[in-house]
Amino acid sequence: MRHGACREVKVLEVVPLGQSKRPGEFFELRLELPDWEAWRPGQFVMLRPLSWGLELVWGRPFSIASADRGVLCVLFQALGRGTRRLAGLRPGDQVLVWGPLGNGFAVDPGKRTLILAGGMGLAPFRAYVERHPAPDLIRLFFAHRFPLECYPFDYLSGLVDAVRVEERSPGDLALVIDALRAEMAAFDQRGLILACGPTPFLGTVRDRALELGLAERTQLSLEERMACGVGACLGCAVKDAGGGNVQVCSRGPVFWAGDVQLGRG
Amino acid sequence: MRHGACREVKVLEVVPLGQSKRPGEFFELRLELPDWEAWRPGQFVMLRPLSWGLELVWGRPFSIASADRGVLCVLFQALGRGTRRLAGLRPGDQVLVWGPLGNGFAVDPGKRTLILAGGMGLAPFRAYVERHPAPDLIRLFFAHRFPLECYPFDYLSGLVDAVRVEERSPGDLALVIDALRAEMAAFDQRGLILACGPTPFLGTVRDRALELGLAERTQLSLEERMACGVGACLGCAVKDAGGGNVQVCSRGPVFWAGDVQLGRG
Amino acid sequence: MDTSVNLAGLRLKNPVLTASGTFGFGLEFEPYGDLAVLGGIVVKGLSLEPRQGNPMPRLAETPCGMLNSIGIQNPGLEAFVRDKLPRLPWREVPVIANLYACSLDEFAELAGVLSAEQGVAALEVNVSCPNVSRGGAAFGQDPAQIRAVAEAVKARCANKPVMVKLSPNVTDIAVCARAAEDGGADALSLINTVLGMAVDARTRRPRLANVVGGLSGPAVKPVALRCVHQAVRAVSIPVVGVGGVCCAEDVLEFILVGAHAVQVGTANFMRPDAAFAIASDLPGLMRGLGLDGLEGYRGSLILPGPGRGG
Amino acid sequence: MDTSVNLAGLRLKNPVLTASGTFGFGLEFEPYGDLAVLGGIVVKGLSLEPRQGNPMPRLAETPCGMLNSIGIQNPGLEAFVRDKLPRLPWREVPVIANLYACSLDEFAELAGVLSAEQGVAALEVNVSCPNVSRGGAAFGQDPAQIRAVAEAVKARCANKPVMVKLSPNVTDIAVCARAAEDGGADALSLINTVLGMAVDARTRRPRLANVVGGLSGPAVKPVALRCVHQAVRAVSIPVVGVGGVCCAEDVLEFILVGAHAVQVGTANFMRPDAAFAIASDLPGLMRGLGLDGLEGYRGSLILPGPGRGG
Ligand SMILES: Cc1cc2nc3c(=O)[nH]c(=O)nc-3n(C[C@H](O)[C@H](O)[C@H](O)COP(=O)(O)OP(=O)(O)OC[C@H]3O[C@@H](n4cnc5c(N)ncnc54)[C@H](O)[C@@H]3O)c2cc1C
Ligand SMILES: Cc1cc2nc3c(=O)[nH]c(=O)nc-3n(C[C@H](O)[C@H](O)[C@H](O)COP(=O)(O)OP(=O)(O)OC[C@H]3O[C@@H](n4cnc5c(N)ncnc54)[C@H](O)[C@@H]3O)c2cc1C
Ligand SMILES: Cc1cc2nc3c(=O)[nH]c(=O)nc-3n(C[C@H](O)[C@H](O)[C@H](O)COP(=O)(O)O)c2cc1C
Ligand SMILES: Cc1cc2nc3c(=O)[nH]c(=O)nc-3n(C[C@H](O)[C@H](O)[C@H](O)COP(=O)(O)O)c2cc1C
Ligand code: FES
Ligand code: FES
Repeated sequence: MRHGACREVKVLEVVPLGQSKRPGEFFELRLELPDWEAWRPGQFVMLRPLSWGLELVWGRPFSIASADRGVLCVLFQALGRGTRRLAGLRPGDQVLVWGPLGNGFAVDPGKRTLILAGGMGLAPFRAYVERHPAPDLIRLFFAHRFPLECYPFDYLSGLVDAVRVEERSPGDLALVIDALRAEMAAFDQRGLILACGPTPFLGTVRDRALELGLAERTQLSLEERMACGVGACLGCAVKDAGGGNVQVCSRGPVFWAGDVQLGRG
Repeated sequence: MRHGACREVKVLEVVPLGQSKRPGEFFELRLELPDWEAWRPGQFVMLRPLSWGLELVWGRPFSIASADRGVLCVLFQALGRGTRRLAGLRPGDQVLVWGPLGNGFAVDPGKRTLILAGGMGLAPFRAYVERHPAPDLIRLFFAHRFPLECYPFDYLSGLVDAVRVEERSPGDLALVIDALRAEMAAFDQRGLILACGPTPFLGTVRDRALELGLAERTQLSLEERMACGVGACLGCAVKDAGGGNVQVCSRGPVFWAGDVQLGRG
Repeated sequence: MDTSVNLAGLRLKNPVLTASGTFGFGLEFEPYGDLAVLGGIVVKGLSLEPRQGNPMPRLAETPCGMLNSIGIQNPGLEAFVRDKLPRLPWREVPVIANLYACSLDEFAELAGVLSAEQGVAALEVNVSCPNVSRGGAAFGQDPAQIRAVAEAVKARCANKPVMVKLSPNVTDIAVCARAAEDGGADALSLINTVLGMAVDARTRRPRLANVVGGLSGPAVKPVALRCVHQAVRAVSIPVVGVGGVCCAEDVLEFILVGAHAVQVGTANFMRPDAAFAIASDLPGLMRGLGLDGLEGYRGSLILPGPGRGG
Repeated sequence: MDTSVNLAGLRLKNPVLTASGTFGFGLEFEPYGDLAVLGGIVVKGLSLEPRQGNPMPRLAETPCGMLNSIGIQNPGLEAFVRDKLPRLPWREVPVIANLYACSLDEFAELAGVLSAEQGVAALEVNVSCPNVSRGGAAFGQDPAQIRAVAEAVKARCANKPVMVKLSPNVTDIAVCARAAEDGGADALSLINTVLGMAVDARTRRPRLANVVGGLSGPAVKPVALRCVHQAVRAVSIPVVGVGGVCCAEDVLEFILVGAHAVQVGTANFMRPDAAFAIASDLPGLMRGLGLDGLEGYRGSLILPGPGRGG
């Protein structure tokens, strides 16, 4: 992929999701697919619309939700300066895309796979499920705070064995944690556990994996603030097991649960 | 107009002009008209699209080309960072407008009026002619470098006695200057002469007006780089007759030919 | 919602002042808002005699900012007192005069006249004349000079607060802040503009006739926040934050690092109602953050423990 | 089109270098362009021992810029020489090592090892360790220290050019530039980042765990141009311009004020092919301006006559 990984592509469509419930917050962004040679679910892209000019200097990282038949899709939640502007893109607008970046999730076609997704952490699993050779071996556990329409859950629950827990109030958090822990305990010890979601969610998964001796079968996809996405700025560091810094963008975003420490410091 | 002069309005339309000849360069921008109480031809507005965010910190000054029936029109040439982005606006985009600013041209309905316009300097005269109580007393002299389709000349020549000179090559400049000087010499000494155009064009008008003793009947509309448009930043100063600084935005942009010096220093 | 602030004895209804040179004499902005809603108005820099300022061009736009080399064009002390001050609503909104001079005597004279004016609530002293100290370093970059100016002004203005406005173009802003405090300043304001330059690669000319100029606007807000952070730790007098303030959240950022008030500068050019909008947005934002006043919030920045430094 | 430059004896095919800390060890950018089209690669700052750098978060985005407090995280001298350098195409593109240390001895040791490496074409010395001079002022802010570092490095690196990288956070950059020249520097590079800060009004926390950090990007280009302008007038060694370079026109702006070359920093984050694009756009832009080389253009800024000054 030398000389081939940074491309200006056109916006095909910005599709609002769950508008009746959370207006202006969740979107599917459909872009022309760059001329990628290969990619893996769990990898991500950096997006930077040309209209950002010089004001927002960094691209923004998004998981690849699908990359197929000429279309690259990401799913996003408009939260800050950058994502709010992404939501305002219109067909034909130019977006700089660099990627696919990072390592992606492990695939073990012959074994059961448990997916644990929190909120927008579901995005990379759309690609994972679509690309998996044996989706009937996948179980999906999904925890969410916003209405289901905001996420691709209904679509995925048609493809795999799926269960969900909604966190309607802060008090529900304990329920989510209990359910998560139960899922992991009930899980086939020889399969894979793949998790993506907010850092506290991943912390629970990691702790439980260590408890159950599953750290070597459990992968976590981490999020950190990113400037370059390619391993150069050293802004996205997390601590590895030995306390050294590793870049989430180039050494992750997917790590085996025993190989990273979560929480800062 | 207290508390009333800075408004967010919507773009109605961005109409390209003379596209076959100069693609992407000349435009008519049609905006919702703010709730102005009154305005005069020769006044201008500052425009700043909200999409500029924090990157371009100043509004851009444009002559009012018309302000009627709920529509504010400006005509512009896309030259630099700001005007190129104006050309990319789409219906519904929000633009901050402050104005009407400055003083406007004199009107003497009973006398002959000679308009001298160079290039986009024609823009304020669209408003002037439309609003004039006796357009049959107006003569318009227009010098231009780009194709006629780029300017509202054909429209205006249907309303007033109009003549034009095209500067196709740098060598034509002498012709333009001669024609300009001849127009002024032939002009009714008791009327008004109103000029707007590039600074060298205005310099020629000013010199000729002084030569012919017409400085007190000749007005020049000046252009300077502007940050505030309201007389506060002191960035748009020109020298008055006594060598003192006056702000083009708040004391002009229209000056009697004897009251200002042109050229910098 | 209590947005009021006590700035060295001066009661402000809110912490939103306008920055000198960016709000004219206030009157230019009357069409765009009610001057009385502002915390205060700092007027254009005043010198004893009228000044024409620097040659044109003296403005350039830069990414998220601008350069200016206006050079304190102003009508002079007398014209201000005669023509401008009487027209300002100084009974409803504190008017702060900004002083510019190139010698201690001139500063003292300006201070004497202005502090005697009923309509002037406080003085702000701009110590950045580039040619007062023969030795080379500009006025505002030499702590001894800063102290001397503060003393000279304070000696002629016992009755009203004197605020010294500091330049960020120094190795150590804390030293400058202490020098002003030692000289008797009642408050500090910072930052003035950051020295910068822009050129045109095509014409091969500087974009400012004066070659260098002062950078301001959102681009410099991080520099201003850092300087305020360092200054509030160095002195015990109140500090006013200046640099890139564009919205109510920016106001709170400066107050969080310890400022008593802020000044809105370049944002007034981004939209002429900026200062009014910022003042009127502030209470709502404070409510959103669960604040009922600024006293407890000021300086409440949570710094990491010592274990996390360096 | 001749874009070549002689930088203190080092032959560059064009004036577009990458800035230390923004281009990793070069290898990270191989998917985005051909490293050999660059004028040179300045690699991430190197210390004798591996360093973890500062705690997270250590990046914040600001208007037209960013703050970083990475704190020179790097694998150390040995790992660089063993793992990185051999993989770089140093025969085709000059690789410049960036040195970071907190004592003269450490600097000398780094210089000794690196200058002996065939793959290292020149050294760049980063003099901004905040805790070397016990007196208080940081390293890069004290002219005597700058001179001493230049001397210490030059004493161990007679065979290759030594470039001293200056901090803009000083009262007088010309004094620092002369100090480096007096210490034997073969070239200067400037600017390093501008000290800044950002806070979150909601969480009441600094956006960087280290509280303050270095501002870079388009926001600081005016400051960088001004510093380069002042430095080229103060010294006779070549100067490399750094700060906010985002396009080929920016390159020419720095050369116009007198720089021999530039470094592209934050722009590499705006798009990973930025440095390659800038290098490849340059000849076309030069042609458009009627230039056939950079020699005659360098420093050709037309300054206003003395009558027009301040
Ligand atoms: C590998 C990876 C994959 C991601 N995939 C998705 C996805 O598929 N869908 C989705 O909605 N979001 C995803 N995110 C998070 C997304 O990148 C952030 O929400 C986004 O960058 C916020 O930008 P902003 O300008 O709107 O927010 P601001 O708060 O204005 O951003 C300021 C800076 O902080 C950074 N930042 C803020 N929040 C986050 C965050 N949660 N994670 C990382 N950086 C952050 C931004 O990148 C930006 O540089 C992913 C993050 C990473 C690291
Ligand atoms: C009172 C007045 C009325 C004007 N009316 C019109 C009009 O009706 N139609 C039209 O096409 N143009 C008009 N102009 C000129 C127009 O404002 C500039 O072309 C425009 O500001 C250029 O902005 P830019 O960002 O594209 O150019 P850039 O070169 O990127 O601008 C950089 C800065 O320089 C300033 N600048 C550049 N060129 C000029 C100029 N010629 N005059 C003043 N400032 C300039 C810009 O405002 C900007 O702040 C008018 C100018 C003034 C002062
Ligand atoms: C056009 C202009 C003129 C200025 N004139 C003065 C002045 O006369 N006196 C002064 O102390 N500061 C002056 N300043 C500096 C501002 O008051 C303020 O310190 C600086 O612009 C930073 O704030 P900002 O980023 O909000 O603009 C001027 C700034 C600008 C942009
Ligand atoms: C993330 C980051 C890391 C940096 N690390 C170093 C470094 O290790 N050594 C150094 O001398 N400069 C370092 N710098 C400074 C840059 O080399 C450069 O001087 C500065 O960013 C200004 O240039 P720019 O505006 O083009 O980014 C770093 C800058 C950034 C943004
Ligand atoms: S984002 Fe730059 S190293 Fe990971
Ligand atoms: S543009 Fe500010 S004074 Fe005229």
